[in-house]
Amino acid sequence: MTTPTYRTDFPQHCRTHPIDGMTLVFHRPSGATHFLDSPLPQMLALLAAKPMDAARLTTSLCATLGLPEDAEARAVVEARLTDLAGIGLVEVG
Amino acid sequence: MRNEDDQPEAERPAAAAPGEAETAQTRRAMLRIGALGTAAVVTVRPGIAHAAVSALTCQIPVPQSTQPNKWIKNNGDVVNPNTGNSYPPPSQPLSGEDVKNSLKYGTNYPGYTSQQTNAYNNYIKKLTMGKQGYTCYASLQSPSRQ
Amino acid sequence: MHGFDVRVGPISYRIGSAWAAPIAVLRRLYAGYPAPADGIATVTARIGPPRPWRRWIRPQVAIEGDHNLPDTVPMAFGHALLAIEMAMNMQVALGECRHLLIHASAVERGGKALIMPGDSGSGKSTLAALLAERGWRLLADEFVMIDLATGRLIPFPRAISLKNSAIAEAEARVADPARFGPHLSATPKGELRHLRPNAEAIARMDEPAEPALILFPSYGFEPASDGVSRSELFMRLTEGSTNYIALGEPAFDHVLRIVETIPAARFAYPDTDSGIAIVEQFCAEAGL
Amino acid sequence: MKDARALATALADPVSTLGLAPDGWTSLLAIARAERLDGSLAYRLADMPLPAPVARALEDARAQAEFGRTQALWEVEMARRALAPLGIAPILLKGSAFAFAGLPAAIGRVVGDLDILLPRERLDEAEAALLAAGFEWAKDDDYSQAYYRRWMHELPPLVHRDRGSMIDVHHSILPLTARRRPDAAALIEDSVEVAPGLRILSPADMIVHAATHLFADGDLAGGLRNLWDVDRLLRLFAAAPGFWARLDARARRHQMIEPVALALRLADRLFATPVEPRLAGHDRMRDTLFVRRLLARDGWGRSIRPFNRLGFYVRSHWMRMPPLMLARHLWIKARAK
Repeated sequence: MTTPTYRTDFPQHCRTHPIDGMTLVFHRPSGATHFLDSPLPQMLALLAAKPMDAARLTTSLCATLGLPEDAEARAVVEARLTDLAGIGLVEVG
Repeated sequence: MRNEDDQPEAERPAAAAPGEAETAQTRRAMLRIGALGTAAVVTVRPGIAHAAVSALTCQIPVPQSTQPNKWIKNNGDVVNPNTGNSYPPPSQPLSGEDVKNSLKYGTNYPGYTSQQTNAYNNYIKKLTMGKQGYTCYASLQSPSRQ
Repeated sequence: MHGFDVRVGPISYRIGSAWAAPIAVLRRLYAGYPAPADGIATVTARIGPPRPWRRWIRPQVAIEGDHNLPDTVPMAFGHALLAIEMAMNMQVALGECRHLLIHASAVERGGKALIMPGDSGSGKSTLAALLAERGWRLLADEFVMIDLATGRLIPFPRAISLKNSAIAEAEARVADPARFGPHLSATPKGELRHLRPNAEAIARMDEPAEPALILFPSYGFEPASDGVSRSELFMRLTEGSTNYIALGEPAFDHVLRIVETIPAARFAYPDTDSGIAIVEQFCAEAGL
Repeated sequence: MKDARALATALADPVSTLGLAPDGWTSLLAIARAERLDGSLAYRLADMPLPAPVARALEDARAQAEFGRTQALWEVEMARRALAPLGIAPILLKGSAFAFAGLPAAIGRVVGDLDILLPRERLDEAEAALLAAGFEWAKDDDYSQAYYRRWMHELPPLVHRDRGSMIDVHHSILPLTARRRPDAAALIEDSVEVAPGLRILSPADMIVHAATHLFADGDLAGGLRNLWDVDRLLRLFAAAPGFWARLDARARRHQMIEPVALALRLADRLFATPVEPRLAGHDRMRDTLFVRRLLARDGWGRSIRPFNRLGFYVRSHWMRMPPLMLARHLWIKARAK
């Protein structure tokens, strides 16, 4: 089974607003309001540009943030992808 | 809302050498140790009508009334009687007032030991929507949700 | 069923009780309030026996109405007035979907409103009640309503519920004893007494005000004050609201506008007098 | 206002509300809210000349219904996302189906839980996927788990950990213990795709399913709202040629001819729904018992006619399970009180 690809249409169907270094989001389809702390906005931007699997997203995220790519970074990306899928801002497959 | 100072000791970043301050800052951003504590996503949850019905007049049955003759383990799980480190449940549902005080100030439930109180509170913290007592528990917390 | 219709701000209640006595007390407490417009109450709140026999045998009082909550416990008959208040609150908390609800008290001076959010025990009701005896106009105790068309605060001046030590403080400052409800003891909230807002608050209940300052009071600590970040203010206002999510994007817009434009702070105070002094100082700085 | 008849009349014939006295309006609103039909009523009276307080209250009810619709559609989407990777296309039932397919029955309707129907052999995979997606058992005690899996037509209800929403996963539309045996495979086979990965029942099956509520859930809680669904659906579907014949055939196929006939008669009596007389059959004495139960609500919104209600409550369990089980079930529920 190939590793799942994640994609998003963020920020469509959303109202976003920067506040205290975070991104405040009103998501119209769910009617929910979320605070997104980094690295979520950066992850969403990368996925909006090109759907990717977790490995490739980790690579481009670490490149964007100027961070060494390691197992811990991969774990954080995987965990945050689950969070984003949970609130419906990211879709699997 | 969790802020910096009451963050659990384990997650506090190690003091970075001055030269790496910048990377530490980005690493901190990466590991999202931000104003919202460790949660990268915080979703606004509706305040269950605590204003309408004072939390203090509601009650929380431990465990669900559909779970007769079960005991409560110290981590809050509902188990069969006499399971290792578990306790018989309280004979009466716990009042909102007692639960609020116990969660806030650590007071024991009247007539029960601190181990029993701790087990019951762990059970209560695992309550989710739809479970008996959830509305009462939710209204005890909001708005200062820990 | 014994009934009483009354309008409190935008809410036109039909209140019912299986017993006559609680309704008689409620009529006295809400003396001077208008009847529903066109004689049509659109919100039903009621108390009744949880079981038929509980009407006579060791009577108990269940909190009911258009909207109900599963976990509520029947109350003692002696606390029927408190049960009615909670039934009235529940219909607003679960039924109101025209104005954004903020769990707070509020007073007005010069057209500008001071909003004091806080859960029970923070002292927001006591401060509002006492400020209302010093020239401020009471707008709300428990539910502040924001008009989603204009962003202005719509008054909802229901009777203030004073608890424990606050009762004596209010009794010392309010001249007219008729404005007080009966003294309820050993209620789930401790000692309790209701105070009817003064005639001015009732007469001007349809006069909105402009939100200008938000203060989070904390009763019982040494005097201290601190800023509140915009993100925390957004969280505190929305999590404390029972209808923020149901009102959708307009509610998001208004809370965002509030946190971006209205100054907010929190302060601790050991007693009511120092609390009022701190509030007056904040208000002076904010131009209220 | 002695019972909910005024609500039924107002829904069926909005003009009838023009003569309502002030306290008549108050009672109508209280009854509509208690029966969770305030949204439907609000849309039915939308362009009537109304007193200002009523107009505002109904405007609010429409806004509330709109919010409910958004939530319902989001739950459908999240369930689709959880099940699509397994190649499972759930069949949406009741409110979620009406809302997603844009049927008139959806207008103003409060949508409660999300109900879906799956082939029985896909149940375990679906259960695992929903648990992975953050759903948890609402009733996780051994008795309920065993009871649902063995006797019921659905999994025990699942509640989402964060959203608090509830989903009921069915593999048939009547409990296994019920004497009548609907043909689940036929329901699935005749279902209609309304979007990639999402299906709804065929029109005739939708009516049969709505009628099962009158029969299977026996205690008729929410019965008036359910019957209003039947009225709205029939007025739409009956326009299609041959519909009544198809409904007759499907009702027989699912051994549901009497409940469907009963639903038609009750809809006719309460909402003057145009129905096929041969299918509805002649009125029966006990129809009146159903009508009294469906209208058992007073002007304060209180449920009334306790003995009538108790009769239907016992009947609902009797329908579901053989006597011995009923006694044990009621005993456990009583002890748990």
